Amino acid sequence: MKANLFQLTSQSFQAHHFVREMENHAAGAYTSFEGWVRNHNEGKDVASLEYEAYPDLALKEGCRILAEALEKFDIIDSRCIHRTGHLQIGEIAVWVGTTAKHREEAFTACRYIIDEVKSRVPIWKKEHYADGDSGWVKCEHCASHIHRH
Amino acid sequence: MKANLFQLTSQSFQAHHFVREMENHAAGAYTSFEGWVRNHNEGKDVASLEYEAYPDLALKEGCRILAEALEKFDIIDSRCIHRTGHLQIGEIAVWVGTTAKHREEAFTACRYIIDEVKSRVPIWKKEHYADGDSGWVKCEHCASHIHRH
Amino acid sequence: MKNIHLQYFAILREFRGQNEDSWETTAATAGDLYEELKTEFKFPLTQKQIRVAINGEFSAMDSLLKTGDEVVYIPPVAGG
Amino acid sequence: MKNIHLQYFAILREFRGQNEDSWETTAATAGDLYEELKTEFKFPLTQKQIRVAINGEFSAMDSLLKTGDEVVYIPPVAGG
Repeated sequence: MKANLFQLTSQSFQAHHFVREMENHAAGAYTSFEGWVRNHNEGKDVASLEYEAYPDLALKEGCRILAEALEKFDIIDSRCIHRTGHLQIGEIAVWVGTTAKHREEAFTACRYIIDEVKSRVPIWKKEHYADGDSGWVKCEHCASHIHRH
Repeated sequence: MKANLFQLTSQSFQAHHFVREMENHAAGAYTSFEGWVRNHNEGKDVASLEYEAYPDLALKEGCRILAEALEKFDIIDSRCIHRTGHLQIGEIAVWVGTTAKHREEAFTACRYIIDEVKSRVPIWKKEHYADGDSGWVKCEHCASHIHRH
Repeated sequence: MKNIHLQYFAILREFRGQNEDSWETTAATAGDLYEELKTEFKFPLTQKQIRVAINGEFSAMDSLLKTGDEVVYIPPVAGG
Repeated sequence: MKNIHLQYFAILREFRGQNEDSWETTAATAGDLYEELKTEFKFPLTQKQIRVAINGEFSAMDSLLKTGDEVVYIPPVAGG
């Protein structure tokens, strides 16, 4: 029933369409996080990014994280949308939105969700560098092998 | 030169117009807070709100808070817009946006800014209750006097 | 006698019944002037509950006033 | 002999050179099967660096496999 609160999308999106769905007259605080594609990472110039997901498990795990946040914190609602596919610099890679009566809980829940999403949801990021090189993030020591392919 | 980063507005607004102005290819994290007008507060049904500002000093103090955030935290940009006048339930009373390379600093700065804005900027909130009563927030013990006027 | 320009906001505006005053006073400090106005208009806030701005900047309650000063007494704020 | 359906993602997909396999194996556990595939396709990750999902749920590496299981080895994730 909460299955659509965590979504994967292969389309570029803006967050405000999703914020409107969270409108609730009991909510006094809305907090959001957006991950934007940066033009550099760890000293390298990044040209673009690719996100690959294992969709079935990513949706399940994402929904579990949102359900945990609802249970742990006094929030009203929380949602998350994660991009897949090829992203250009400046595009939104992930959006998390939380609403609550009060800001303290909205902030804490929003932070919890993005931290958990980044560490638990089966989504992988490949950086394409300006110099033509590329690499899977969090898999640095495999980098020397990647180039054979 | 940073004078327009903290704004007061008497017009209803959506945050995404302002987010666009913060676009920056070095930013990997955007965090926002929005204060929404709730339909209740401390057990009372709220029908609408009024915000009154001392504009000169509110703008100065708001800009000082944003400058402090830039100095204290490793962020790229931060902005804040505060409504004045009569607001209906669900409207945005205040928006804070911060961008940074990394989410940790974006979250911390965003939280710092809204906390400081709420406690330092000369803006006052009058709640109009469903029962026809009204009162200035943070001025509860004066409430018995207000009704004479 | 000095002439002070006063602006009123929020609950103090409501008690005063207007937005501003051009006020003749012998009060030495911002705090003294507040006591004078508090008595005159029955302001419901004590000096400890408020702050004062003089000429657009937060100032101490024991700041000395001079003719032409713009003074604003600031009730507890509640933005956001 | 059991038949296992494998899906590959990210770096493991690249090393395998395709998205999935229907794989005949005598491996008892998910961990045993990973070692078999690692040798075959020169996967650059050790068992300690990955997780495994069986039939759409995270599972232990020592889970026993049976014919028809859907197995996915999960390299270090990096969403957001």
